[in-house]
Amino acid sequence: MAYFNELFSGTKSLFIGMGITIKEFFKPVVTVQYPHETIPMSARFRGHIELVRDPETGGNKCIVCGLCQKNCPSGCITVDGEKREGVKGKVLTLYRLDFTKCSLCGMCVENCKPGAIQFSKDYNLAGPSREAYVFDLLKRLEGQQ
Amino acid sequence: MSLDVIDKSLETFVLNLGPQHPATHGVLRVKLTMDGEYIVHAEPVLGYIHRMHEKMGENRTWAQFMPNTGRLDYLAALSYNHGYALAAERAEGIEVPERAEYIRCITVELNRIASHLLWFGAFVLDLGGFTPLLYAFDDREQILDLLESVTGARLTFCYFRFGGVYNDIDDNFITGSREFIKRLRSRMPMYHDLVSKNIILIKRLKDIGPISQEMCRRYGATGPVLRGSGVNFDVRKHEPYSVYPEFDFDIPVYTEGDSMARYMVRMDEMEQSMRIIEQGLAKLPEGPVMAAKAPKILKPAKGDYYAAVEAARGSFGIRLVSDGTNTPYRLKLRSPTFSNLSLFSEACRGMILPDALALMGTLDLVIPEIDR
Amino acid sequence: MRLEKIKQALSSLAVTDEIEVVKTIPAPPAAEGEEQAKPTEVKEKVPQLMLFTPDYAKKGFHLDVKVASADVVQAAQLLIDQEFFLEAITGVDWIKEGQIEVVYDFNHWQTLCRVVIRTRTDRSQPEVPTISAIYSGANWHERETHDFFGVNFTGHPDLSPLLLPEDADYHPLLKDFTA
Amino acid sequence: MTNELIRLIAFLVGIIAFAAGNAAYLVWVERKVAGHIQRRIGPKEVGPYGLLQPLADGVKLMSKQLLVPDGVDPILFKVAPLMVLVPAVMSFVTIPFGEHLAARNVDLGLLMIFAFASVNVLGLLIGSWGSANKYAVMAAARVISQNIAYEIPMLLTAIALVMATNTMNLNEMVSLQAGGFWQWNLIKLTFTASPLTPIAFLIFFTTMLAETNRAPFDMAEAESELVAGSFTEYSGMGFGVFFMGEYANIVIGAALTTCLFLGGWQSPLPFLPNGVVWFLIKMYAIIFTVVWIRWTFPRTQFYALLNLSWKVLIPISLVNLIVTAGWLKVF
Repeated sequence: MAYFNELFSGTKSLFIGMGITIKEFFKPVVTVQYPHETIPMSARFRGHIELVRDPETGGNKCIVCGLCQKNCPSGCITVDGEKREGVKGKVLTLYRLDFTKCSLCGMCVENCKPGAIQFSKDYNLAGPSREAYVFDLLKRLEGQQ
Repeated sequence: MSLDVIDKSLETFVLNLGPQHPATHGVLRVKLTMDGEYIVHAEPVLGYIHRMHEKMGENRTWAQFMPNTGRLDYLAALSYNHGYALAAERAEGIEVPERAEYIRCITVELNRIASHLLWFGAFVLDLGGFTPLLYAFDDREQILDLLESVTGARLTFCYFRFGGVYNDIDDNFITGSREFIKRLRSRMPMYHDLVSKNIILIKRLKDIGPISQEMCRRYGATGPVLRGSGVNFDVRKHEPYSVYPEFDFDIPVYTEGDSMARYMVRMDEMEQSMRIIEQGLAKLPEGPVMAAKAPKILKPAKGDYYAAVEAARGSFGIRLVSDGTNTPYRLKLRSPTFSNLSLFSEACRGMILPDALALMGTLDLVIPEIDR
Repeated sequence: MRLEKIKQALSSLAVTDEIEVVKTIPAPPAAEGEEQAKPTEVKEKVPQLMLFTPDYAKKGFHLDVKVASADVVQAAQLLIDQEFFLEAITGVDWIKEGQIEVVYDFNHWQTLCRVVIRTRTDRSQPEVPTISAIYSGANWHERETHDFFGVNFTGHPDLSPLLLPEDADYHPLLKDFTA
Repeated sequence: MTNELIRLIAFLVGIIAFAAGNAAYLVWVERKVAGHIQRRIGPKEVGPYGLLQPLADGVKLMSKQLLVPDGVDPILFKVAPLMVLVPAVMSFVTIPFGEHLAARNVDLGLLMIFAFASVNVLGLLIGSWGSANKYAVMAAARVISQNIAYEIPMLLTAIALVMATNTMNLNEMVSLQAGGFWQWNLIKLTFTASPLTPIAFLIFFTTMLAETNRAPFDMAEAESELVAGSFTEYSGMGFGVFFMGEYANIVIGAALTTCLFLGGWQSPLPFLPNGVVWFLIKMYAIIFTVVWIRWTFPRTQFYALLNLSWKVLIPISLVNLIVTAGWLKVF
C-alpha cells in the first residue's frame, strides 16, 4: 500500500512544484537590464579612493603625512610632497594609487586625520591593461574641476 | 546500493573531477578511481587556490590582516572578521561596547542567511534544478543591498575593528532588515514546496551519503555536517561568545546523518537566524559603536590565544601566537570545510558519481577557505 | 568534571621541564601553579610540571599540557577514549630556541573543554609520530604542517605536499624562509 | 507521376524547413520561458524581443571550427550527429499535419515513428563512444539503459491505443477522433476502451520526455555531473546538429502525443473548421509543458529513474493493456 500512496504523494508534489513555477512565470520581472538601467550606489559604497576637494582652496586637504601609505596592507598608495616657502606644511605633488592591489579595506580612509581621501562611487572600471588601473588621484581631482 | 568494494584488481579507470568542473564550487580536483559508475577511491587534491594567508599574517600588523579574513570564505566573510576580532580582543583584553556586539551579531546572522541561500541555490543546481537558484539569489540580493548600505561592501566586508565596528547602522537598515525578514518568511514555504517536498529531490537525498557520528569525531567535522548526524554542537551555544547568550534560539539537529538531514539543518538554520536578527533589532541598545580606549597599534602580551566562532560552515577557529610586537608571530586559521572535506574520501566510497556530487553539495564547500 | 578527568589522565604524560624562574626565597615546590616572588632576582632552574589550566576568558583554552613528542600518540588515544575531537594541528617555528613546536587542539561536543597538547622537536630534524591512525582527520592537518614546517610525521601514510605544488621542497612558514 | 514527385519534393523541403525552423525557434522559446519562470526576461538584445537570437546562435555555431580531437574514432565521431538528426526528420514524413497535409499516408505510420525513435539512441551511443572521453562513455552507458527502460512503456501504451482504434495509420486515427473534444482519444477512450487512459496519457508523456533525454531524465547531457555528457567533445556545427536533433525529437514526441491522444488537426468544438492551426496549437502547448517541466525539477537519480520505469510505468501500462483487451472483448 505504501507503494501507491508514495506514488500519489509523489505526483502531487510534482504538480505543486509546477504550480509554483507557473505562478512565478506570470509575475513581473525582477532583474535590472544592466547596460540600459543602472542602480544608484548606496552612500557608503566603497569604490576606489579619491582626493576630497577642499571648498576654500579648491585643492586637496592632504598634508602629505604618509599615514595612508604606511597603513595600507598591500602597499598600493605612494604619496609625495614638497616643501614650498610661504606655505605651512608640505604640498602634495604626487598621489598614486595602484588599484590592482587595493582590497578596499578602508584602513587609509579611516586613518586619514584631515579626511583628505574618501571612497568614490564609480564601479564600472573596465580598462584595457593593468597600467590603466594605476590612478593619479591628483590629476583626477584637477580633472574634475 | 553501495557496492562493497572487495579487491582493487577490478578493472578501474581514473576520472578527474578536475579543477574546472561545474559541481566543484571553486578549484577543487578529486581524483576518482572508478569502476564503471561506482567510485572505488576518491582523493581530493587541494592547493589550486592556496594563497598562504598565514604567511601574510606574519608580515602585516594585527589590524592590516583584517581584510584577509574576509577573503577566506567570501560567502560568510563577516563571521571570519568576527573570529579574528574576537581573538585579538581576547589577546589584548579590549572591552567591546554593547551596541557594537549587537550590530556584530545582527550582521553576522544576516550574512549567514545570505550564505545559506547561496548554498541552497547552488546545491539544487548541482542536482539539476536550475530555477530555485534564481529565486534564492533574488532574496540574497536584498541582504547584500542591506549590508552594502551599512558596510560599503557586498561580499568581502572589512567592517569589524578591534573593539567595535567601523561605522554605525542607521534606521533604514533596521526597517530594511525587518521588511526583509517578513518577505523571506513568506517565501520559505514556497522553497519547501518547490524543493524539499519534491519527490525527485527526496529520492535523490534520502539516505544517500550517510556520515556517522563516529566518523565526524575522527575527522573533526563541525557545523551543519555534524548537526546533520545528530550532534548538538554549535559554537554559539557550546562556547557562547559576544551577546549570543541574550538571544533565545534553538539549534536544528537531525539524526539521520544523510544528505537530506544536512539539507534540512541548513534550511531550518535560516529560520533561527531570522529569529536572532529580530531579537537583536528589538534589543538594540544605544551607545558608542567603538570601544573608548581601543589601542591604535595593537601589541598583545606574549603567549598564544585561541578563539572560535560559528561560521556558516562550521566552527572557525583562530590561534594567535604573539611575541609582543605589532605583527603576529604565528596565525593559524582553522577552517571548518578543511575538516568537513577530509571525510569525503571515506564517505563516498562505493557510491555512484551523482550521489557523490550530492554529498559534496551537502558538505557546502568553499575552496578558498580550504586552501587558505 | 570532564576537565578534571582528562587532567588526571594526561598528568601522567606531562613533561617536567626546567624553567628559569626569577625568585629569591625558595618558594615551596610548586606542583600546580607557579609563584613568582619579586624582591631580588636569582635565576634558578626549577623542575616545573608543564600542565597548566589557564583562565579560559583570557587564553581561550582550558588545559595546556606539554608532552614529549614520543607520547603524542598515547595522549591522542587518551583523548579519543574520552570522546574529544581534533580541531586543528598548528606548527610554530621558535627559531631563537632552535625548536619547532607542534600544537594539537582538541575540543569536546557535550561540555566546553578545549585541551591543547604541545610538543617540541628540534628544528633541524623535526620528528613527531603521526596520530592519523587514531584521528583520521589529522592526516590532512599533518600533511599541511609538513608542507609549511617540514615536520616529518613518522608513520604517516602519505606525506606528499597537500597545499603546495607536488614538487615543493621548500617550507614557507619557517622564519628563515626567503621566497 | 511527375506531380507526385513534385508533391514529394515540396513536402520534403517543407519538412526540413519545418524541422530546422522549429529547432532554432524552440531554443528561443525555451530561453524566453525559462527566463520568465525565473523572473528575468531571456534574450532581448538581438532583434526585437530577441527574435534574431537563434539566427545569431546558428551563425556562431557554424562559424566555430569543427574540432576533431585526436585519439577519436573519426568515422563514428562524424556520423553520430547525423544519426540523431536524420531519423528525427525522417519520422516527420508520416505525421498528419492537416487533412491532406501528410507527406506519405503510410499504413504503418506509428510503427515507423517508433522504429526511428530507437535509432537516435544509437546515434548518441556512437557519438559518445567515438569521442573517447570518459564522461561521454559514462553518459553513453546511462543513455542506453534509460532508453531501453522507457521504450517498453511507450510501446505498451501505444499498443493499447492501437487495439482500441484498430488502425496504425495516423491519418485514420486522427479522422476517427472527429467531432468535438469529447471525441478525442483521451476522453472517448476512457469510456469506450479503458478507464486508465488519462494515466496512459501521462505515462506516454513521461516516456516521451525520457526518450528525448529531457527534463528530469536528462542523463545524456547531465551538465552538473558529466560536464556535457555525450556532447563533451563536440564543438561548432557538430554540437549544433545534435541540438537540432534533440529539438526535432521533442517536436516529434509532441506531435505524436497530439495525434494519438488529442486528436491531431481536429477542432475542439464541432462547428469550428478543422485545420493545421489546431494541430500546431496543441503541439506547442505540449512543448511548453516540456520546457516548463525542465525548468522546475532537479534531475532524477539514475537508479530511481530505472526503478520508476521497471516498477511503476511498465506494470501500469500492462494493466492498461489488459483492461483495454478485456473491455474490447466484452463489448
